[in-house]
Amino acid sequence: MAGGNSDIEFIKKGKRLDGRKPDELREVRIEAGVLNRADGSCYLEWGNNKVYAGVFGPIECHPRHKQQQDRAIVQARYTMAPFSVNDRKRPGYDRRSSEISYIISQALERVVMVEQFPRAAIRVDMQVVEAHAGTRCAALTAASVALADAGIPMTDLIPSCAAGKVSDTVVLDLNKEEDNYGQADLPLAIVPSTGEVVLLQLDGHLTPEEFEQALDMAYKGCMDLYEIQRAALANRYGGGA
Amino acid sequence: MAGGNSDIEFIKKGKRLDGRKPDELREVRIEAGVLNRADGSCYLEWGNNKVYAGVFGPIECHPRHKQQQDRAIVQARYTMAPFSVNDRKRPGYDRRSSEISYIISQALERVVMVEQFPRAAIRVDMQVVEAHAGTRCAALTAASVALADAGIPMTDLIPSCAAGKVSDTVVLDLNKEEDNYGQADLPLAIVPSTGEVVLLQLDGHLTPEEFEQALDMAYKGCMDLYEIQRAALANRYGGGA
Amino acid sequence: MAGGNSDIEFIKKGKRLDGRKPDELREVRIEAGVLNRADGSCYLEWGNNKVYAGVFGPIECHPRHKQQQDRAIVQARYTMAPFSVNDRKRPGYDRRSSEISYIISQALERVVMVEQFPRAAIRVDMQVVEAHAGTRCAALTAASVALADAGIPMTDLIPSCAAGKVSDTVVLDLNKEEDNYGQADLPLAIVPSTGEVVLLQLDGHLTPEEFEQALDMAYKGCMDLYEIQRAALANRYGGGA
Amino acid sequence: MSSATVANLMRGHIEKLAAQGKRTDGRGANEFRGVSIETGLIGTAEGSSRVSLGDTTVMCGVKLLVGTPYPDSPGRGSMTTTAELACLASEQFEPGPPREPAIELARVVDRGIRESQMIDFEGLCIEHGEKVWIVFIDMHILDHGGNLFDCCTLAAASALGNAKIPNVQHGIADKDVDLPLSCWPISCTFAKLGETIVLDPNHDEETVMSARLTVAHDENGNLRAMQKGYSGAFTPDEIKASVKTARTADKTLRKALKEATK
Amino acid sequence: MSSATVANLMRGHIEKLAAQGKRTDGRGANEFRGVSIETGLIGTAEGSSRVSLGDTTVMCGVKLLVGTPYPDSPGRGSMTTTAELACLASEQFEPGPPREPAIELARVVDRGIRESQMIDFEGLCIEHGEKVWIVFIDMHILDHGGNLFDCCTLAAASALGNAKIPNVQHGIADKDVDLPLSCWPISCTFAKLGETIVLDPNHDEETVMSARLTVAHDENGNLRAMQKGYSGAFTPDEIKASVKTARTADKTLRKALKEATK
Amino acid sequence: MSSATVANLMRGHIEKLAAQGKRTDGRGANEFRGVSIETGLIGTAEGSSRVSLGDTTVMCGVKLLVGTPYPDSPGRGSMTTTAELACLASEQFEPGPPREPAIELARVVDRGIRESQMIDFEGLCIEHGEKVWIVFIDMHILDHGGNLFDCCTLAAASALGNAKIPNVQHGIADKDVDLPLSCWPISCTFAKLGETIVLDPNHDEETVMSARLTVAHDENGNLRAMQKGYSGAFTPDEIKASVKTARTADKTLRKALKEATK
Repeated sequence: MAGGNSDIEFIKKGKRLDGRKPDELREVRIEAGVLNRADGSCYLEWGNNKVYAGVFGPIECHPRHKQQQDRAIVQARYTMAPFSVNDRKRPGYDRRSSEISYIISQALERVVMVEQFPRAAIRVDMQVVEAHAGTRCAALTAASVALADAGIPMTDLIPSCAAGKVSDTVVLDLNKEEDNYGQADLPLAIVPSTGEVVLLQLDGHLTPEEFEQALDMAYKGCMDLYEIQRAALANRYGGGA
Repeated sequence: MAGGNSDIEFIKKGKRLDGRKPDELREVRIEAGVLNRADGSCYLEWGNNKVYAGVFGPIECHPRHKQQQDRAIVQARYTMAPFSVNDRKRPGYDRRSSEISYIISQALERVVMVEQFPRAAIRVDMQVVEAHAGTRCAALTAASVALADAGIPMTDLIPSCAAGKVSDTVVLDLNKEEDNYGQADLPLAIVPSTGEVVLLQLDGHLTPEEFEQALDMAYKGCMDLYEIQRAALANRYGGGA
Repeated sequence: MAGGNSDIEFIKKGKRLDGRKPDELREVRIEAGVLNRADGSCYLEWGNNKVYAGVFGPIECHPRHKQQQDRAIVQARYTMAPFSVNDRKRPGYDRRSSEISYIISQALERVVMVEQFPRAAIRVDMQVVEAHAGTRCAALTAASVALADAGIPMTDLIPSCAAGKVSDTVVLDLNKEEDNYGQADLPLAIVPSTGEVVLLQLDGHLTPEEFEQALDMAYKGCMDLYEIQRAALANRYGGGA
Repeated sequence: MSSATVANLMRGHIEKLAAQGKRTDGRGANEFRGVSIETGLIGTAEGSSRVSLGDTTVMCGVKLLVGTPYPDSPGRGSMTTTAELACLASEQFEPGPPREPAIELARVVDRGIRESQMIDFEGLCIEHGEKVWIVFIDMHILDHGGNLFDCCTLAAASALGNAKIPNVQHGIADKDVDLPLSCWPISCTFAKLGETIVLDPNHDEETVMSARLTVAHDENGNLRAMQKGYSGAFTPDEIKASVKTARTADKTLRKALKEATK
Repeated sequence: MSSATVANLMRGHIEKLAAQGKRTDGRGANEFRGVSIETGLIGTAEGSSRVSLGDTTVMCGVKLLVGTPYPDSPGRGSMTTTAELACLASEQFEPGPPREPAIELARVVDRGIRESQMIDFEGLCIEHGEKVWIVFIDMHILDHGGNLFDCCTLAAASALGNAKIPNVQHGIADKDVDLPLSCWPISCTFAKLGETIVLDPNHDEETVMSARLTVAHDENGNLRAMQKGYSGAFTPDEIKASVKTARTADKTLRKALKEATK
Repeated sequence: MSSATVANLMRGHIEKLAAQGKRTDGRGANEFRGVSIETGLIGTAEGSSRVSLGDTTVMCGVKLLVGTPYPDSPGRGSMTTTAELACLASEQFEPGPPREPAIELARVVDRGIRESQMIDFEGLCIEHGEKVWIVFIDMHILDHGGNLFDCCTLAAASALGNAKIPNVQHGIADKDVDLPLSCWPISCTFAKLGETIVLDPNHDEETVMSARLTVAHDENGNLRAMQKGYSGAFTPDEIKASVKTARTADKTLRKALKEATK
């Protein structure tokens, strides 16, 4: 969000510069069970975003003082590879990764049945190997598939998707250019079975009407992703999509 | 102490540039019990210096290997806010803060009845929000008031004050300009009831005679501060100044 | 190893620039028991290299999670003083020191009778105070003498020495200039009594024949060092060299 | 009683009250605690504020230093935001580098200011491609009585409103001027207590809340930033309702801000 | 059974098999597991590869950035190598700064490329003393199934072979060209299991091996790098024999590398 | 016996001796242990020393590098001081970044040199505003037998006295010259053992001392630096008496320093 100062016209004849309609997701491909060592894993491509998620757990909780007597904790960790962006990112954990890991951990604790594993940890590692806007949503979407693949008891999956605003129009799932020069970005994550919102952020500028429109659009995007998540698991474990 | 190379004439007609006499303190104002969350607290203005001190304790000692079987430890921590100096200070703990915290902890352990709380920690946090020379003395002076406000058993308060040398004259309580261009600085802290010195440093250049004069002057300054400390506590807890 | 691009002729009439023959060590001097505080210690000069090694142990293993139930661990730590090289080295532990410490620890665990001290640590600290090529070999050679001086039960000492290649000739124990402009460096460490290799690295470029020649030459260099190690211990504890 | 038992009793009590439209401190569900703003207290800062919201107190200092612009925005100043959860503010705050809650707090306040375009960064250019003003916003939490997000946003806005560009000191112009500000974001934070949602949670309410929602509007009633926290959840309708509530509830704070920065 | 007991049983089983010339996965002593190399998968990298060796998988990205040369080599580019043991690759990998095994891995791969003169650093000079290309080789371990050294060396070589110098993007020339590469090092890692030595240890074999030996040759059969690891030992004859074995055993990998980078 | 019991017995013994004017190593109360100074041992340093005081040994290296001056002192060189409590010097020293005792030690030595104006920093200017000499003083503790402060100050002074400015190597002048030094601070450290004060505490005495006082004079008998440590206390009269004692007690060290640097 550089603040919409750009003169780029992002919508022409009802189509976006990459040919999508305003409420259309980029292409998403999800594959479960792609890693050998992790208890559960997922590879996700979303437009040009590429993310691996891997799960270990329940395991012993380190450091000890983070243990909860009555439940497990979810330790999610979002990392971007140095080569995942045009200007090489320095290796290691920065403030942005720390915040994203924190809110993804909280979102996942909503659906993981943490009370079944007192004092344990469930480790969810997300590696972004190529990044083109929307990686926090991509990582969280991959994370719950990897948790399911690991057989961790959950009440539901969590799909995540953003809506945004470009050229004064509310659109779904900003791409890299729209994100750089857009006017607002609203990442969302839901629990489809209950309709609950477990992750929500907003940067930018939205009128009250635009906000409601964006929230509804992102919600619908999450429901579409939910189908793709379920198909990926069905594809791995049989039972048809 | 840039080493007294300055040509500034710091004393004119027996008065310093800010109008004080050589053995006069800057104005000091102490208020106890200014924070809601801390067990005890203090706000201190000393000239333009502004310091908050807050105490929690006795509490469990972290990390465990620092616990003492037969007594509590005092964990004092001196921090300067980034905006407390003209050139913004980088946030975080530097080597200077580390040394000051260390010697303040040792000074406070002299008066806190640490043997009453085996294995515990008493945490004293000092936040300098505006700094104009003499902040270690200001922080330590505020610290013992906050400890008393927290009801921590102590044998006495600790007032702290520096003497120094400018234009070849021994003076009390250097201000910022005197500190930058002065010839010596001697911070002192005492236990008034026993007359003991618990903190003493010297940077600069003093003849044997000047040293004794400076030590005596700083000692007297500490005794003056002691009255202000006691008045602040009396003001909070009744009993009149 | 800048890769042998240099036009320097390192061997003239069968002699190297510092007057040594191809298979000749720089002068080595070893003294055991040079420090008061350490349980065992050693000072080693090797050409212009200067290294101190000191041993404490067996002691309690920190951090706890590194303890082994059935044996001691050897915690070797290789450090270079800031003033040990021409361009001052920043104080602290860098990646190179970390790797060298790791492989030296592993080599020493081969000869220390670790199973005699379950859960303990044996700390070996090596301080390079002047560095002129070959310091990892010098440090390891000093380390086992310090361990013996500390009375730690061992199956043997470990001498360590490198062979290398300059001007297309295999030579023993590269000096600083040979190391900077040479074609290969092969540090080696052995257990003399069994003939086992416990440390081996190679950087550079060697034909199969050169490699076997270098390995044999370094092995012979280690055996020469072994005599110097033993003489140093005999010199300290009597019994004659 | 174990501390877990105490927490559960407190949770039961607070949630029961909330369901009846009541709160432990007597406020209504959508009422802010008392607010006080002082500005210009710190002589070494270009702008400063001390803001209390109930028994939460935050001190904020704004420093302006001359620096070089980023290569990709040669005509714009820049800014950096930090939050220090000082140990004296809460028994829970530990010394050491900032942890996740402090990082989240600083980043949310930062985004609220940055993405709302509160500061006109082009107005902070001194010499294109060479010299710009860098704005440092450093927040020191002095007393953690709940709802740090709203108190920090208000402290940052007040300190920015109080700040002068030190042209004279740096020999850039012969007068110090106000920072170029174009928008005033105010955040409202809601807590979910059982099935009820309340504004401006106090310390005890934060201990038992299941979810947190922060909503920042500008003075025109447009949204500028949001952040949902904790592992509980809101329905979309609850979120829409909270956004509507925030649009009017921020009036008290906005009035205090206006008075403090006039 | 305690995990120590399990480890000892596994050790006995694997060592006994090895003494009979057999392995748990049916391979011969000097046989590599199946290898697969994909290149050019990452659009944001100048070169990239994903390499699997048995059930070990490594992703490597090469970035090329313009920087200033070191004062003592004004006409040469430079390089930096990192290895990230991502937590998803193994239960044993912990978050945090790289530890000794990750540092050793990155440094051995780095030296293998640097000392073998694989990259012609003089060909990376743009403007003598002013501007050179800096090569960043970043390896992400995605699946740790044993023998990271050989898999990483292969991944780095593949990604370098895949890399293009982004002249166009930086306005340096009107065509992107291949990196100037002059040598192709391939490493072969041996594990000592009891008294037996095997090539390309899998995860279980690494758990029980007493010593490790990595040997890198170039395409002419000359040695370019070696590294011995772990607290076990090899005799000089074992080392000489392993070096000879490596000289022919690397053919499979070399063929796969050639196909992937042609 | 527990180590606390041992410590208490040792404390009783040492304090009783001290009250009788005796010490465990037979010295008088105000007597230094034997001192030895060697200089110029390290070829890679511009100046170096190895100093022993009793069974304490410190090695100090001085490096001189060309750098840019600080903006607020364009005509002056600068200096940096570090102290490394090497693990081999004491079982109590742990690896890792410097902790409070090492920081205090380095800072006190640094201030002693800096504030005494020992080094003429204006003499370290090469080109006003552009190039100055930066003096790095790095102290390596090799053996901790008590009283690191005095041994380190002596080691730093000896290494500075031994240092040559490497003009030739840097092409700045055709001769290497001595560092411009104008004052020779020597520190004397006192320990309080029970009610008695002794000079130059050894390792056992430091284990039981309640307070520490370091006093540095120049060669004219003027004070240049002081530091009180530990949680015990001194009366003002004890401090004045110790300062007087220091003024004559430092003669042994001063003589050794003069010989080592002549």
